[in-house]
Amino acid sequence: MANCSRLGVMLAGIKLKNPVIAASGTYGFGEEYAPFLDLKCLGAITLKGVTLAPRKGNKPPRIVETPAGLLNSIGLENPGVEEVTRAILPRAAKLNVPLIVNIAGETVEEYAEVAARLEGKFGVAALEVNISCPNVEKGCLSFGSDPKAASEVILAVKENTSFPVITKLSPNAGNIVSVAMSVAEAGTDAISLINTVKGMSINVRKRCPELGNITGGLSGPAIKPIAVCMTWEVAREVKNVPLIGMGGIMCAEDALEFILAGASAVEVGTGNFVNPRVTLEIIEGLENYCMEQGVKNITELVGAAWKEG
Amino acid sequence: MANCSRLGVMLAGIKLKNPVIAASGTYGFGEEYAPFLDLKCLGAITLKGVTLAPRKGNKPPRIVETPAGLLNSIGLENPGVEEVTRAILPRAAKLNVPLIVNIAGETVEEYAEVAARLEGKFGVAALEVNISCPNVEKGCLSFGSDPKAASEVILAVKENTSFPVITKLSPNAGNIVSVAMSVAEAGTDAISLINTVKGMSINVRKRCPELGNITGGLSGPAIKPIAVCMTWEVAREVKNVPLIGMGGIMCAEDALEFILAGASAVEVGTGNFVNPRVTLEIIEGLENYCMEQGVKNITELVGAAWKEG
Amino acid sequence: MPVLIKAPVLLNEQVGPGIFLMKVHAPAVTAECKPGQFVHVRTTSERDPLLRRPFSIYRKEKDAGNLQLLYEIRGKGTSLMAGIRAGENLDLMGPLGRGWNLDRKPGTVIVIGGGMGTASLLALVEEFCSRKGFKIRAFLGFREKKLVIGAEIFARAGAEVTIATDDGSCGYRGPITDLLPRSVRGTGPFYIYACGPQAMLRRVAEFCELEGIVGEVSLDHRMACGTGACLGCSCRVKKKDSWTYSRTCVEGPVFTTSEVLWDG
Amino acid sequence: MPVLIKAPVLLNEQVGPGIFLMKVHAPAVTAECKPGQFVHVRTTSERDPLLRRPFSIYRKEKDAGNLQLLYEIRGKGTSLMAGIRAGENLDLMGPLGRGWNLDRKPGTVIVIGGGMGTASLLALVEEFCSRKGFKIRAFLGFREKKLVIGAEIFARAGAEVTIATDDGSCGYRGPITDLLPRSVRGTGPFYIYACGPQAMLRRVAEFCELEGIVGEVSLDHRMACGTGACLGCSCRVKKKDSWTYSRTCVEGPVFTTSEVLWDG
Ligand SMILES: Cc1cc2nc3c(=O)[nH]c(=O)nc-3n(C[C@H](O)[C@H](O)[C@H](O)COP(=O)(O)OP(=O)(O)OC[C@H]3O[C@@H](n4cnc5c(N)ncnc54)[C@H](O)[C@@H]3O)c2cc1C
Ligand SMILES: Cc1cc2nc3c(=O)[nH]c(=O)nc-3n(C[C@H](O)[C@H](O)[C@H](O)COP(=O)(O)OP(=O)(O)OC[C@H]3O[C@@H](n4cnc5c(N)ncnc54)[C@H](O)[C@@H]3O)c2cc1C
Ligand SMILES: Cc1cc2nc3c(=O)[nH]c(=O)nc-3n(C[C@H](O)[C@H](O)[C@H](O)COP(=O)(O)O)c2cc1C
Ligand SMILES: Cc1cc2nc3c(=O)[nH]c(=O)nc-3n(C[C@H](O)[C@H](O)[C@H](O)COP(=O)(O)O)c2cc1C
Ligand code: FES
Ligand code: FES
Repeated sequence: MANCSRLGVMLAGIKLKNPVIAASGTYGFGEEYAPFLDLKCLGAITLKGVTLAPRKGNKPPRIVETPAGLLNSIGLENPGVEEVTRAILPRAAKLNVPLIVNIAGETVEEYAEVAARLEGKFGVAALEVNISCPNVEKGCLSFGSDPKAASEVILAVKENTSFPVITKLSPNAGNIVSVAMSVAEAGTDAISLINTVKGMSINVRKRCPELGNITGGLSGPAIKPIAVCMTWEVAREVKNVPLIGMGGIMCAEDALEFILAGASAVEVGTGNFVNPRVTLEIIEGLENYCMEQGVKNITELVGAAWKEG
Repeated sequence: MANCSRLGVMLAGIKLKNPVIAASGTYGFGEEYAPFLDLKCLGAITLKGVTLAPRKGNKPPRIVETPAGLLNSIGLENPGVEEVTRAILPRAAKLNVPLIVNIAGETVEEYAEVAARLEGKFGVAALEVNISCPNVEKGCLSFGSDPKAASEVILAVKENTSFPVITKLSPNAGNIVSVAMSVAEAGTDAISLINTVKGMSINVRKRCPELGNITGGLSGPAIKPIAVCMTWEVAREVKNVPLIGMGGIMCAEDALEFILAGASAVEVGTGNFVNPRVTLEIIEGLENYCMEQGVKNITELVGAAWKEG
Repeated sequence: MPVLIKAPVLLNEQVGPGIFLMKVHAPAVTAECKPGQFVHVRTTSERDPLLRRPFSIYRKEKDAGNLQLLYEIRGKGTSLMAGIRAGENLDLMGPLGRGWNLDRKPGTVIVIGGGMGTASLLALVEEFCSRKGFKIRAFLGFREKKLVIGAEIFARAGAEVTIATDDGSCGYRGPITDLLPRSVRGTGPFYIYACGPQAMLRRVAEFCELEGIVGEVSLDHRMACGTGACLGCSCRVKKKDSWTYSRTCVEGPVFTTSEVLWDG
Repeated sequence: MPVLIKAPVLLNEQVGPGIFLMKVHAPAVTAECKPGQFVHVRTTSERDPLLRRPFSIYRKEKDAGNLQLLYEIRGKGTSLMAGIRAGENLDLMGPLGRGWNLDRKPGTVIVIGGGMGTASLLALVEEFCSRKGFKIRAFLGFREKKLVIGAEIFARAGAEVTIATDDGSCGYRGPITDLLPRSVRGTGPFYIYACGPQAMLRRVAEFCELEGIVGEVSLDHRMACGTGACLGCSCRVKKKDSWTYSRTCVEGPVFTTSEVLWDG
């Protein structure tokens, strides 16, 4: 990675070395992947979703493999914002990579309160507001499916933070474009998409659902075409807010699909499980692509599959 | 298949040898697969979607492979109901297998008219009303996303046919359960689900969409967890209408997932492309499963993953 | 009638850079197949890559009931194929599609192959060589010398072989189609068969139009079912005053130069 | 520190019905690993099956830097593994997880293995055999005689081996845990290590509770990341008066019999 300047991007006011970000819930609190790669090379790391109170998460089994995909029903297990700010953030800040804190809640007030508790914390580069988790009973996804509720959450969070706010959208919303337009109006600084797609798998020997929580969220390569499509749909309608695309990215070509569809950066989730060094390989691949194709800065490629040259 | 009686099912008033049906658009008008298997062994064959006027279909490329999936944008290419009733149905009727005619339209009147033209035609066992095709600009999916519009289509079709009516739902509807409840109320005799999931794939060398039509519909194993989940969701709410489940079925275990989730029968689409004999293998697999597990008739398994024993 | 079989692999070896020759025992296919037809191959029993891949019937050993495929590694499916060992089985369906028109009066047969397109032409050459009164000329184009494949085999079969490469490292430098005008002038009734990249086929079609003859080209389109059921492989062909979509897997892959519409 | 490597496969052969032994060269792993730890293996470079699969470190040849895995074909991933040939590479990460507690005063070490669970115990046996003052007894249970694997290897390593099979075709007929009460009475300070099906481990835990000792069990849960990042492998463990979820891949796979909650 001799000359990373081709990959440098500004996103919602944050300067990223490159547009490759580890996705929330798949990268723990950062340290877990330290043995396998130099985390400083990443554009940013998004931490596991944080809620106001600690959450135990859902009943196991919590994961099951599906064709080219993974169903999970973790259920936002996390030690709560108190513990995260006290013990975890200071450690994660030492990783020397921009941290995006993913937050969730069951009420508008909870989102606001979590944001307030994180305000000004060292190491934090942005908040990602998860209004799209399919694995918790209350809140979260119900905000992500309703443009009005979504915008209330974002307004409340914006009031309680000076960090840039990224809104994470759900593919399970009836109309993702209208939710996107609504949070854009509420002032979100960026939009990330997509969270997992609701799914279910059944154990035919035991005649019962594979997951303890019955349904879960589908991630991995299986959902890539769905995610690219939604990125393209939102990019064409929401022009003044940058997008972070994700869903099934496993290599540089996959990342480029999202960028060409209109994303300014990408997150990589399930791919890390399969190949812990996948983010680095993607960064190298993007660098090579730009070099070969004479692209001076990757920003030139954003939306290039549909925007007029 | 010594004793097929274990697999016999009644569905919307049609008697099927077994619950395994070839899915619309993947089995042509039936004959195409005749060299590879004895079509009479199938539960039924659903023919390619038929519209009032002939349709040329969408611009190529019309297909592209995705991880464990297939994106297509055929766009309902078909010779029109006139030609289908004149030349194709009489030939297909000779296959000696129940035929389900899949119909589509751009207006309520068109659906009604196609149904009327098919009324009483020899060989037809049922109509499957496609309100879920993501690949045509007008009509179709717009009916499938709106409970009220969906019910209007079904009422109009029911008025013009004496055949049992199966309504085919879209996963792209914001709320598939409410569409299902609405068409149940309108008197549909069965519900089939799911049609393809909207998706997109981008050629990163050419920096353009892979499909001539830009977006397409995702089918195959990739979507199975999504389809199983929707089958389960609809089955729990719509108790008086039988379901036909589909989406990524490649083997007997896959078919059983849908049945255990609440489907009385299944359709197999993309799987035929990969293995032309897949339907037979599924029938044999279901038979063996029933035998091993002491299931007298497969109907016992419908919804068994969640219904009280 | 095409069949679906698991054919024992007798041989699968590299014969050029990234190019492999596979021989399978498939008497049910060789008994039926015609030059220009193809087989549809499943490259894995897993779910990814999902679809079958089409390959021309390169050669048939009719007596032995063996079928040869010549293929190039292009992506996931062909990589997996290259890993198949002799003794394993190849899951294939075929023969599929409409092959080359063989109903010809004696004359000159001109085959034009570009890259792997040559794989579709050898069986055709062997067919005409076995008949009386045919002169066969093969024009084969490749990117560079080390990718030249089959030249001797075409020659041994009885064709007069001319080679071109893009970089001039072997034979003529430039598109093989450059050589057509001088080479076919005044040789009497001749028939043109071409298989290769779209741009080459288009030039062949233009040449045929100039010469006032109807040649044949074999098209390479993505396929799902391979049997005419999905309408995924459609290409535009002329029909009366208008046009229609035609299925490459059933009405093709061989089309006449006069029916193909090159613009869409 | 675990590493991510492509380890050259030296050997991959069938050693029982559907059971394979694979030896790979992985000095960076053998230098670090402890009995009871595991490696996380990628079984294909395609997208399906997607996730890595965890396998116990069966044996390490420390000087040669070689690692042995003993595995059974259970589904897609292990089928693909069985097809890997010597000379190819195995994509693996490890060593991962918390291994067996080795910090013990001389006494009797009792290892209890069920089926493939034995794969987690051999390295442990070899470790204690290399120390002074330990007596090692191995209780190994299998479904039937032809699935009995490793008995001689455990014996050769220095363990006194007792076998049980479900159908009585070899050794005692019934669950191996039946033999524990008589066998361990009055032999002084003893340590229990068990790996196998959940039902067996549960019985071992009950036995430990009766005896008033704390044994160790290695749990088999589905895993995604294998490194503690996804929280997918959580299992319930006691914590003060209540309980908490613990990650099998980091806090385990080895847990004490007193901490595991068997009901959820
Ligand atoms: C009638 C016909 C005959 C052919 N004969 C030969 C032959 O004899 N030798 C040979 O080397 N090649 C032949 N091809 C091309 C061959 O099918 C492709 O190279 C092969 O499918 C690539 O598969 P892959 O998985 O390695 O590549 P992929 O990774 O899938 O993709 C590489 C490229 O191949 C194309 N491709 C992928 N799937 C298909 C498909 N189902 N059908 C067509 N193209 C596809 C894609 O557009 C892509 O650009 C033939 C194609 C057709 C249509
Ligand atoms: C710490 C640990 C050590 C293990 N050591 C060994 C060993 O030494 N030898 C051995 O033969 N087996 C071992 N196993 C079990 C082994 O991981 C599974 O047999 C293997 O993952 C099955 O993969 P498959 O693709 O062949 O089967 P699949 O087709 O995926 O499924 C077969 C069964 O395996 C289970 N399974 C699938 N994926 C995983 C996963 N990622 N993690 C755990 N279970 C899974 C599923 O629940 C399923 O019921 C170990 C498991 C763990 C957790
Ligand atoms: C195990 C797991 C846990 C996840 N947890 C969270 C979470 O806490 N918050 C969140 O916003 N998204 C979460 N996600 C969603 C991912 O961040 C991402 O949106 C999704 O997995 C699609 O990307 P991928 O296909 O690259 O994994 C989780 C995903 C997985 C697989
Ligand atoms: C090439 C192709 C064409 C299709 N055409 C139709 C159609 O005409 N009418 C329809 O209702 N569904 C159509 N479908 C959808 C299938 O019937 C089915 O709902 C979907 O593919 C999911 O099932 P599968 O994963 O088994 O393919 C088509 C699907 C494919 C792949
Ligand atoms: S590939 Fe299906 S119709 Fe040609
Ligand atoms: S497998 Fe991911 S935390 Fe254990």
